[in-house]
Amino acid sequence: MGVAIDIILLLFLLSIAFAACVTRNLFSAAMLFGIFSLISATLFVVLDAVDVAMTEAAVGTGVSTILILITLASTGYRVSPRPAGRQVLALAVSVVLGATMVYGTLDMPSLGSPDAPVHTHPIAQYYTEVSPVEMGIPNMVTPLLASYRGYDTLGETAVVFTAGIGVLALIGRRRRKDPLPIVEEFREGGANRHRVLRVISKQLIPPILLYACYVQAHGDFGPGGGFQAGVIFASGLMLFMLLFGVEHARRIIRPVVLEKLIALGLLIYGGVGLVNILQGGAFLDYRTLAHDPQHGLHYGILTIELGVGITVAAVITTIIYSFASHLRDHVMQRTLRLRQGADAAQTSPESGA
Amino acid sequence: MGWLLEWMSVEVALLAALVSPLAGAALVVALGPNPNARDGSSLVAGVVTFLCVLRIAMALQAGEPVAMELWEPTPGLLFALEVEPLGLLFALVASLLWPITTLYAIGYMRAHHEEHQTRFFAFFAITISAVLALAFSANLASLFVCYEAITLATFPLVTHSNDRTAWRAGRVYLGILMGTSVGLLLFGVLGVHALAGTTRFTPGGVLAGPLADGNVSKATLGVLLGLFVFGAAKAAVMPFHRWLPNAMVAPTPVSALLHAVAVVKAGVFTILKVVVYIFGLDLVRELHAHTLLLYVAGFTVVAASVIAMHKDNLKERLAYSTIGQLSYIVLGALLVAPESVQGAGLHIAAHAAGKITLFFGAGALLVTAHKKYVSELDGIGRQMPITMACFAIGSLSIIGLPPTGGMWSKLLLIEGAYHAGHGPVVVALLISSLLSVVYLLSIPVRAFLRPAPTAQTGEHPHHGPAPWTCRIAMVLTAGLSVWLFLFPDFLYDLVVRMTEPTP
Amino acid sequence: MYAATALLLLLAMGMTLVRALRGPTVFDRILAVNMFGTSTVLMVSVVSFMHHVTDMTDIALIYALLSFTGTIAVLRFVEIDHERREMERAEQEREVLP
Amino acid sequence: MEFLGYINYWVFIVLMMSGFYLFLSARNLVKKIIGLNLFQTSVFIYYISTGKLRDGSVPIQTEGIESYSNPLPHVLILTAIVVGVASTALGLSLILRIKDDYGSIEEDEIDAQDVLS
Amino acid sequence: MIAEHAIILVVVLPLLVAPLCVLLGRGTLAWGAATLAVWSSFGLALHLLGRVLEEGVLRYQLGGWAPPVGIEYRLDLAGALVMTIVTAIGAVVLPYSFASVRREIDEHRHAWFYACLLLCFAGLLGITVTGDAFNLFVSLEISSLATYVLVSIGRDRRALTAAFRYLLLGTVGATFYLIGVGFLYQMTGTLNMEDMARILTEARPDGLGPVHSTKTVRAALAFLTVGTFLKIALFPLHVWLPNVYAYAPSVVSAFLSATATKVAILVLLRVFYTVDGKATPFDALPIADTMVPLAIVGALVASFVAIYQRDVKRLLAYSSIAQVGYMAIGIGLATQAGLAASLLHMINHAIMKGTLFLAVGCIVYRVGQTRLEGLRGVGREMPLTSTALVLGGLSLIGVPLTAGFVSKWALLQAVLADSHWIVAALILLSSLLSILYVGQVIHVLLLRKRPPGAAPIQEAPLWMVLPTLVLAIGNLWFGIASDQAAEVSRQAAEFLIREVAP
Repeated sequence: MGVAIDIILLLFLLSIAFAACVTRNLFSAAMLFGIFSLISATLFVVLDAVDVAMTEAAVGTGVSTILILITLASTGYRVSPRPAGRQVLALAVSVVLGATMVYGTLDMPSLGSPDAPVHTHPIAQYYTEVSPVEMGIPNMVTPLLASYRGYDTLGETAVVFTAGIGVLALIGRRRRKDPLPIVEEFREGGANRHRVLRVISKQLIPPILLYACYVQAHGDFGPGGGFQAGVIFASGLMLFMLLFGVEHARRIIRPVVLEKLIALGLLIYGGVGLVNILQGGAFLDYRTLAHDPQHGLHYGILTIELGVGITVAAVITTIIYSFASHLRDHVMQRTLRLRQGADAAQTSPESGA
Repeated sequence: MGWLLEWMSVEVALLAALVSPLAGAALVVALGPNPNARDGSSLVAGVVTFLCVLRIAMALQAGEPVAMELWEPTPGLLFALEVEPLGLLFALVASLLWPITTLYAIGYMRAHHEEHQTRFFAFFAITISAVLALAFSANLASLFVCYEAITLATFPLVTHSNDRTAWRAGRVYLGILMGTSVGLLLFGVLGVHALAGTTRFTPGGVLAGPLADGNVSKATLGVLLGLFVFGAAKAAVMPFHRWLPNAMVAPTPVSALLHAVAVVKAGVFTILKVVVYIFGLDLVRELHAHTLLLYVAGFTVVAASVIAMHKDNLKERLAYSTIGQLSYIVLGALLVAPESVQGAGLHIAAHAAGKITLFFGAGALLVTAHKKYVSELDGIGRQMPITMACFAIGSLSIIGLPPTGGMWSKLLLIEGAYHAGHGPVVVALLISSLLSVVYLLSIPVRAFLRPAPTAQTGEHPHHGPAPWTCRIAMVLTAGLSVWLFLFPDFLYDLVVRMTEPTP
Repeated sequence: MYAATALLLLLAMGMTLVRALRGPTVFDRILAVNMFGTSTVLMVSVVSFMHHVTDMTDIALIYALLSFTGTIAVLRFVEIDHERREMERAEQEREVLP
Repeated sequence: MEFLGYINYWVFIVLMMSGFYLFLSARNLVKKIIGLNLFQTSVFIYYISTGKLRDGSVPIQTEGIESYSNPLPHVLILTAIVVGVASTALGLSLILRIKDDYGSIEEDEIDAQDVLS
Repeated sequence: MIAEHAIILVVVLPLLVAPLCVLLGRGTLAWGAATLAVWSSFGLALHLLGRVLEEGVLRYQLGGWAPPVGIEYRLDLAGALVMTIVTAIGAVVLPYSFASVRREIDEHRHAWFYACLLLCFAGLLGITVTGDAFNLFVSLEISSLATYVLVSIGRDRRALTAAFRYLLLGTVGATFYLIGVGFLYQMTGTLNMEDMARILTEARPDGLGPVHSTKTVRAALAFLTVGTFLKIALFPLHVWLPNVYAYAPSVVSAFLSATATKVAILVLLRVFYTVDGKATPFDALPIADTMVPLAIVGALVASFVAIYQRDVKRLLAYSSIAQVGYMAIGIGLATQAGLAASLLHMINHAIMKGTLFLAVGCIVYRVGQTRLEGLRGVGREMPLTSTALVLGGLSLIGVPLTAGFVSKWALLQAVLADSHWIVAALILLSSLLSILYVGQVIHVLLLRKRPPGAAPIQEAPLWMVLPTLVLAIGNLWFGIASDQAAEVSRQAAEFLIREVAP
């Protein structure tokens, strides 16, 4: 059955990918990308990767698609036609790439084969058999993520941190003395015209935030962890932003605070590692944190997951705030320009021609 | 005076010969604000350098090996020094003429009111250090490094006057010398290293082995030889000669020492060294390419003389004469008869002494009488008798007439060409000598015999003689030419030892 | 039983996918995507029961939340784009009129 | 069944090719980013496929289950997804700035402006 | 304790000072913190280099987990060498950045700038020291993402498109790397480089020859190689580089040009030698046959294009492509001499490109632009800067007694040792071209006259000139006393090659 689902999902993916290549409309390309992520997340579930599925859903369908949509809202959906020569070249390069990969697959072990080196190598057994006993944590992904390969996760957090700083540096709003003139209709912003939506959605926000905390804490036992929790937390805030406008959201959690939180999360993570060194262990060797090594591991994993959660939540929120503010400024400037144009046209009809 | 030098060990002398010009340069910069002290230190450095070279000469005469390894940055690029007869000859000439030129330059630069004299003397000294290092290089790699260092160190001297023509000349200078050395010479050096596994100068050459082993064809070796002959563009073999006339925009002492003695001789010296110590005379003789190159050099000899005849600008005429004379030496190297190679070595010294005298004369004329062109020199010998007398002696030396040292080298060259069976070369040499009689001797003849253009314009009727330091320098170099005629034995021994390697 | 459910769900997903691909209006696509999200939630739950791993329901929950938030976001940005087009049209009309 | 054992890989290859094709052929910057994301997501699918064990289960220790899929690729892809979204966010914010400064997000129009300046 | 953990502290210190910079918020404080972090990294790197020379490979188990299970840090001589280059350049660039950044970047972005610089620095160091194929990817992405930000943080709008293009191609390169690692992982089941190398030589479970002869591993190598070529900017995958170096802030251009491509080359060496070493990638794939021609064509084309550039920084960027070509030639020869020459050229190129970009940065500080026409005669009024520029330029050409000569000499020798006469001739030809473009810059800066009426220019501030001069003197120092550097690179090459020998 698993195979059948797998194949049908793959067929879905194929049709979406083709459609995405063919479509001339950027909006539908973005939507298709969202569906693509959703289906691949489902595929991950079928392939037993529940943590990845959660992340891909949160990131692919959630963050990436929404970011693309915000971008499109301020850049427009127009696409100029592609020159044929370039398409042929692109096709040729892609075919060469594909041919290399097909060549590569010829000697691969088949999917799920228990004889594959991936499964016969001792570390595979270590992760599935020794780790739960050693760690006392049922979810094997969590200790692997946070301890065995904890340094990769530190790097990952650093990447997220960089992205947050980068987005701030690129489109973060300048702390200018003279803020943009605000058009009155936009002051409230958000979906203020849709009363029902507002009321209903508002009720959903606290459960989302609460759920984020659950995912953060429950990572040891089920799918979840700092990263997923951070994204969910941020999406809760995003819902708020959508309903009440970005200005309001910025007043709830100030961008400056977010900026410091971004740094704080990474510092917590790295700080744990440095504490380990001071305790006489290797960097990120949590066993030094308590007398009982297993307790130490638990403390360490919880703390760094918290660090990851803080950084990710702060970064994603910052990114979405920045994008939304940028879009808002863009729309507002445009409106102002148009109004001035209209005024000018009314006062002096000759200038319009 | 040997005892005076005995206390210094040879190694120290070798290093001191390289370091003392640099130290002189540093002193010059340090004493820059005080012209007398500055110029004095420059002179002292020159004398010290010469004494060091003398000490090395004594050691070599006594049969001591003089060699040392300095350092090896990467495998194959060994900086090492080793003194052999030819290098010693070149070093002797350069280091002897340096203090003399300095003496001359002091008078010239002051009389000419040149700016940036400190810079001038400093780079001059650096160049000399590089020249000596080149002369003492134990292998092609370090020779190449010194070769490039000379190019760079002389660049500020060529562009000294800092005007448009100077910079244009500087560009040609750097372009040709750098281009050929990086594009051709370096390739040749690397080729030798790849073929022979070493670039060490070895009596008898290092390339005969690979040829015998069949690792390399004669044609390839011929190409390699061509890379060296054209790559060492300081030798100004046509068609890479254009930098030399251009470089004449530099102050005359530069033209005198560097573009008649040190720099250009570095080029021919490289070719000689390569022919003798890398290829080996026997090997070159077997290469067909050497005949071809021989004719290129022969053409250069004649063509340069013809062009020189048509130049009215005195320094340019001398420059073309230099081009021709340099090709004599290249010819001598490529004829590969022992006599011709000896003659080539000797001609390095003889031409140096002669040509520097001529340039001194030209400079003295410029600075005292403000005359640049040959056609303006009628009757000037009466006002500047010493200058013009020295000029005449220098001319004789270049032509190859007694009582000057040039005679011996030319004789050897012609003899070598005859023995090697290259009749046309003999003819070329003779024609060129005849032409040089015309274009060089005509100058003192004009100066002494023709009447002065009696005050038609009234410009500078009585400018008097050249500055005294200039006159001393000229007399010294002219004397050197004569001394080389009278006592050539010392140098002759050296060049003979070059072609007959001591076992 | 689960298998039959899963197959039917896949069928439903396929149908919504066709709508999402063909459009023709933006709102068709948005609706299709939303619908697709709902099917996915069900799909994940079914798979979860097939594997006897109840933890997967967490994922289903997240899909549901994100699907909701995402739909609102999409609509919001479509609205902004719509407003902008209105403005552009107004601008063009004004340019044409005089 | 042997054929089915490879289908994941081959479909992943076709997906990747289409993503890469979209990336190369598109001249709209946003579309390039979408193509790049498709490309990366396909690679993630490949990775997860390698970790799958036939008859294996979700790598969460449960009573009565003996064999689990290999969790290592999951961890790698978690990291890779995060890296992917980070570069997407950066890319999109660059696009916003480009739109502000150039007034266009079509590659050739931007190039034309750069040549003029 | 510090000695024991030096290998991790060297990376983690800058990584953690980066968030600290953001917390500090103010530009000056962030600068101070960054400088301290980079300098201590430099000190640690020197210490590590010394220890690697003495003790051989250094290892560190992150999290206290033994290697194939956990991530291992493993520093060999090649890694230590590149690490020293990166930290040294960082240590020189940071004092310089204080004034330059103030001039070129908006005030409120300073703390972010330093944070990103530190992250880029830490990422690059992480690559040099890691022994885990996937961890290398993570470090690569840290440095790349930080680089995209650094490039686009200035005020030039063209930097935005440059950074965007870099982002696209960089991500493709990293994804290719990821695919390659995935293939290797599938065939070996491990991510540790040494473990991979060991398993690759083992017989396959189905008894069909060793693992490295499988098609999958070959495809993996192809992907790893192409992905890394993108990062190295080897011709024809260099298209992202010129604009990135040309329009980034001066400090960033200097830092990146001196370090980023070097580290990418180290990644290539890791792929060829550390991971696939025993399987000798040069036999399995036509790497030498493609790499050497590509590199030499790249060197020629890039030098040629550089001559026609009218912007100094773009000109230098193209010259970087050419120089990368030289390094690639050395690697493509697959001999010890070639490898040693490449490593040596890596050191020297870092020094000379660093000098040149820093000197250009000094000029930008005073003049505000880099178009050649606008720089006529500027050098005359900035004597110290132009001294550095001339020294760097001579080194770039490969004039004797400068660093550039020594490595070019070593490279030519390695090329000729294999009797590639044509390659040697082409290298010399591209050196000749470099005389033209360097000469052009020097000519415009020093020999042309300032346009009449131009405002007088001062020398750049001391804190910018001093680091520039330090690097410029490095050019001479490594040209004259280069035996140590040459010895280290020779040993590093020997070590890498010895790993290949079974």
